[in-house]
Amino acid sequence: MNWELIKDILLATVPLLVIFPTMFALTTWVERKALARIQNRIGPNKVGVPMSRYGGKLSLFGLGQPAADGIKMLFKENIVPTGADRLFHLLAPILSLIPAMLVLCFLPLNFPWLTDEQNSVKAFMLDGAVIFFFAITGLNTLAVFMAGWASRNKYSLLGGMRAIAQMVSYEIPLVLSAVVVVMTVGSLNAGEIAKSQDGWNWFVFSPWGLAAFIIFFIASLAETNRSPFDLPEAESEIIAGYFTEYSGFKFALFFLGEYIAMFAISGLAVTLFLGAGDGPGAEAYPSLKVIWFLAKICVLIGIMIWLRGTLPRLRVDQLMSFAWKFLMPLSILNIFITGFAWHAENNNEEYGFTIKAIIWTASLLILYLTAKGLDKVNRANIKPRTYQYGE
Amino acid sequence: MTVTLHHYLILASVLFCIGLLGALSRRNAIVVLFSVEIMLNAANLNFIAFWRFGNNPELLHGPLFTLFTIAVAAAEVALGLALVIAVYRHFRSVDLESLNTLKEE
Amino acid sequence: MSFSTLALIPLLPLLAAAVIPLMKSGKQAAGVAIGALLGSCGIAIWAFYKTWILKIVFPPFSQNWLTIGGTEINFGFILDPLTSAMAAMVTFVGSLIFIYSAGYMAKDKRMARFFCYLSLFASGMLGVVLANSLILFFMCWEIVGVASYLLISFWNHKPQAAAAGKKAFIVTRIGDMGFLIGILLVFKSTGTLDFYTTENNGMLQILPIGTAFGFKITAVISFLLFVGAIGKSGQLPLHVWLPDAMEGPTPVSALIHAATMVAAGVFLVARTHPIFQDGGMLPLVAWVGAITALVAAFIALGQYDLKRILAYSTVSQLGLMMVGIGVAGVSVGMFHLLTHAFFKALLFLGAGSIIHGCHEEQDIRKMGGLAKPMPLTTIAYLCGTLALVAFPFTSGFFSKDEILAGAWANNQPVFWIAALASLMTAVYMTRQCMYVFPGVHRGNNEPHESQGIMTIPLLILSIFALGLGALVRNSLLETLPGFPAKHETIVITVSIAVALGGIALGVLIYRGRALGQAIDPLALKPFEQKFWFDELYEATVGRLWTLFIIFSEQLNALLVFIRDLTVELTSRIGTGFAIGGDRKLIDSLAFDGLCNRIRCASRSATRVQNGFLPGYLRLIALGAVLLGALVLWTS
Amino acid sequence: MNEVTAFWILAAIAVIGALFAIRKRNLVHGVFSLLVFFAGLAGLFLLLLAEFIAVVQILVYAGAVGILILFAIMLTDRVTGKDAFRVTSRGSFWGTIIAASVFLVLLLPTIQEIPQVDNPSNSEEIVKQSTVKALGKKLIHPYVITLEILALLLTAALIGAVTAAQGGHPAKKKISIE
Repeated sequence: MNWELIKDILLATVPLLVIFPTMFALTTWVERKALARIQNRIGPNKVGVPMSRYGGKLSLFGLGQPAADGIKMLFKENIVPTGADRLFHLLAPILSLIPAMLVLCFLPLNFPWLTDEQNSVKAFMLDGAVIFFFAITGLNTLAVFMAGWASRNKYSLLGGMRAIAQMVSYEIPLVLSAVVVVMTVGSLNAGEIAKSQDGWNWFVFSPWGLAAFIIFFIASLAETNRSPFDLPEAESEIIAGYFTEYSGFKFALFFLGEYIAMFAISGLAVTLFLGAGDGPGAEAYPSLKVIWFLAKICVLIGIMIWLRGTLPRLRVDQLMSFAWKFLMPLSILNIFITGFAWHAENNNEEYGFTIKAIIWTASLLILYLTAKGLDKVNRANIKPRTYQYGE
Repeated sequence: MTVTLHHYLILASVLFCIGLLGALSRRNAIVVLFSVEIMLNAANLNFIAFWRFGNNPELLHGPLFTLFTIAVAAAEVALGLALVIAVYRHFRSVDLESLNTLKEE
Repeated sequence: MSFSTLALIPLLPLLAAAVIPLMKSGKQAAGVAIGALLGSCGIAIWAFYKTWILKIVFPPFSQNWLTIGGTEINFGFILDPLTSAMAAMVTFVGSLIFIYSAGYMAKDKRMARFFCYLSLFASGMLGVVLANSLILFFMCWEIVGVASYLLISFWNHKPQAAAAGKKAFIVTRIGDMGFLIGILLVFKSTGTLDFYTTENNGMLQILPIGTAFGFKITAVISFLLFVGAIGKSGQLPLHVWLPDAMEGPTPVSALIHAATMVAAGVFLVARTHPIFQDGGMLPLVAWVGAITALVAAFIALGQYDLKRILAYSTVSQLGLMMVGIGVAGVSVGMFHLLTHAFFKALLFLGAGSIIHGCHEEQDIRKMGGLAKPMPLTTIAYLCGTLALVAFPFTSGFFSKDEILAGAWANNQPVFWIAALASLMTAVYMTRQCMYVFPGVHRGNNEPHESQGIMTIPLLILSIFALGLGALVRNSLLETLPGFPAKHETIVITVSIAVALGGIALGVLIYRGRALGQAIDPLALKPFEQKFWFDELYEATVGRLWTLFIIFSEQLNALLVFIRDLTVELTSRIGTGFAIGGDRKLIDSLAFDGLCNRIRCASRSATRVQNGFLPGYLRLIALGAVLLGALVLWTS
Repeated sequence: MNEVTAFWILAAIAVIGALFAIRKRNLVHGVFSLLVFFAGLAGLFLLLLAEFIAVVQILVYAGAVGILILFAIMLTDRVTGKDAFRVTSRGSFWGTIIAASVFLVLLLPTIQEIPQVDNPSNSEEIVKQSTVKALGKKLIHPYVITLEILALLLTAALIGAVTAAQGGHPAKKKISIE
């Protein structure tokens, strides 16, 4: 037995298992609170720490809500519909949680107590970490299908199919926008990608990086079924999509899996575009890197919550055509631009700032104009909605 | 005891024959299709095993060939399933026993 | 002249063929195809200039193409005088034909497709010409075959055209079979398929030693290669496809049957001439050529279809080329090939122009009097005719003269046959011209002259048809390998005599006749024995067939009688048995039982063909098992 | 916990997955067993130090092919076999016999002839050589034509699949939102 390795793995994974579920709990509270404020409500503010048997408690702005939710979920009855596939019904939430948890290992979190400075732990220093990330994330679709199919419910199946179509479609711009970073760094290794951005060389600070980041972020919203792309669980159309028939602990697992997936994909976005652990003071105090990393994830999650409170849901055809007719061409173009820019910058180093300025202006212009053009083309066929019986 | 090339070869032939068994004995065209996938994957295992235990690992023939095979297999599955669906449209069935129009009549 | 520049010659038309499907209109397609071929033509003429005028010797280009085990297969291009002359001819005549086609096909809806096929064809043919490796040669040869199939059956809504394409494809395939076996034999005995290489001298320098099937191996190889050439060049046993191929559009006829495809066979013999020489097969080549020349000339006399006459004429001239190679080496055969390409292309294009002008009428009995409405075409056509009949000092005269001289020196029977064929050539060409040009028009529609894009190539070609022979004779005979003979007086005398005599004969026979009115004026006239040969040629086969049918009918009657007898007898006996009370025995055992047994047997025989897909899969797997077991067992 | 144990576990996963895949009455169960088989095989690839191939295996097979087959199943009938319904084809006994004999034919030479390897490379060496970078360089330098042909093939297959599955001309009817 290789005790060193096991110790390393434990040191790397146990913190993940502590940090992210905690963040999940807090996030649910933050989300409810923030959405409530956006909608001019107050949100959860009652649940707190009870002080005595006969009333009187410390409410703490409702911070106890997640714990209460969790306890409620745990003790709710486990209902399996008649005619459902019992095995798959059970396996689906587990299968949805596993990939999300697994990919967390590949984030270059740089815990200070780990010796290796490039990555979280040597065992997870896969050469093709980024590809592995996408491969494992892709498994999520299977869990969704499993849940939808096993429930024996029309709405579930419909939601599951919607989710698969959406995830498969948005995976393409997601991967293509990540390719930009992989190309520039020349490695698929998450640690190396993180390291190459040290000292404020974040990829989001270049035009193509910015474009790729925006595409990536939009696609990751769709990948994690977040609003405005939450059609698979659109309650006004198909109840709750593929987890209509889930309750209790299984539902909690789905919920957890979804949020962990959000963290994971935000973590990947941070790794690829936002300089991973880089930030003020990170050079001097390497232990700050974890803090920065988590902080950036939190910011992204915050934006996601904000978007949920702001944007209405898309229609199915809009969703699809947005992925295939807008994001995909744009991300392919972005790859070409990156290639040209990289080539031009590396071959004309003597001109320094001038060439850089020209390339940046040109690529920004091209990307902006293409986005505009694609938008116009896509909207060409959209006419004002007419109502047969209205007016 | 160490794992040798033999282990992999025998494992691959077992997997291949399971796939073959599926292809030869099932009625559903889709099952036959994924039996064929099992066979292809068994062959891929052989490629990688020969590469790992072979003489010139630096040439990377095994992984490259497997990579190409996987891509071709993906194309094959896509086409195969499209054909199955086309057949289903036509016959309202994917049962290989009922698709007997090749019969000499 | 680098490898890549040389490779451009066939690649430009190939690229054009690839690009044309993207074109919107036929005009664009024609422009692309013509442009590409003109580009090739430029390069080819440049190459021609370098090899012939500057006399630079280029090393053969050869490159490894694929390696199977220890076997290396090369492909490459070669540039020697033979190649460059041929390439220049093909691209030049081809360009003119392309330009002509742009006019000829202008109204066809599928013009773009036509030019795509034409470009593909040109590219294949140029590959054949430039190939330095037998395998590349064969591949391009097959491309030529496919393209010719597509072109001949281009108007595939006509059943005859479709059938003709099929026929051309199948008949040439028979020859190709021999060719392929020959290639394999070459590879087995020399280990290389390159014609020339810089290091080990290539296939043509190291002639294989040994025997195969009890003959000298070079003899076998050259025979097999010659079979391929027979198929492609329409020599005697396999010439049947060529006249039928006239169903294709006329530019196709000009391209395939004048300048390029049929010349490929002759070119093959020329290219592998050393093997033929070593194997002692040249007399066979000469004899096959001579007989083909004669027979085809006779057949041509009895035809009424304008293009069909030219087709038989082509067969006949190809025979003469074979004679030339057989008796006097590459230079003489190639000389005739080159001159023939020009004047036959001219004739075909002229014929196309005539047909076009007569509103798609091909029957010469319904023509006549075309000299007045179509002056340019008439002049051009007459130029081509003069060259073809070897009128003194036209290009055909020079080349045919060399052939006859060589034949006189080496093989006198062949000489006389060739001379007779030449005479017939003159007669049938005169007959054709008499039918078409003088007198009054017998058709229904008013003939008109074709447009400039069609007549200009004709005029260019007629200049070449008249002048080329004198121009290139000396340099060609010096540069290409061969052994031209001394010109005896009798040869020149005979040669001039057959040409002038043939024309005179034709004029004498046909002048002042009511052509086209009589049902078959040829059969009634005093020179009918000439056509009697032709009729005999068909009548013998026909008679034999009739005889066979009569015999079969008799046999059939006999069999019917026997059947009736048997039935009668059987019914008698059967009735007897039935009455005898053992109906049960016969019905259940002998008859029904047998039937059932046969039914069972056939049912089990059809079980393999039962449309049961898993069963097919199992059979495949069973085959794999048996193969594996065989390998295990034998190793 | 060493290589041998890992091998046996993964081999068992792969074999059981494959067996279930071809034996399950319920097609969806079968597909998920197939995915288990793919995952087991990916593990074996990892064990053989072909890390990138393992990733690609998961990405392509588990991610793409699995979903594709699931879609095909949902588009055709007979998702779940009824108990009375026969899943094996007629005469599947002979199929079994043939498969077994193929196995024998494959097994015999493997047992008889032991291929000798001159100097099998140790694992560090192979890991050093089989990096993604090395693979990528190979794909760009000697195999770029193959790669491009493959890309063409995939495009053609995609178009072909769409055409075949569409079944003739797409519906002309235009759906308007009312």
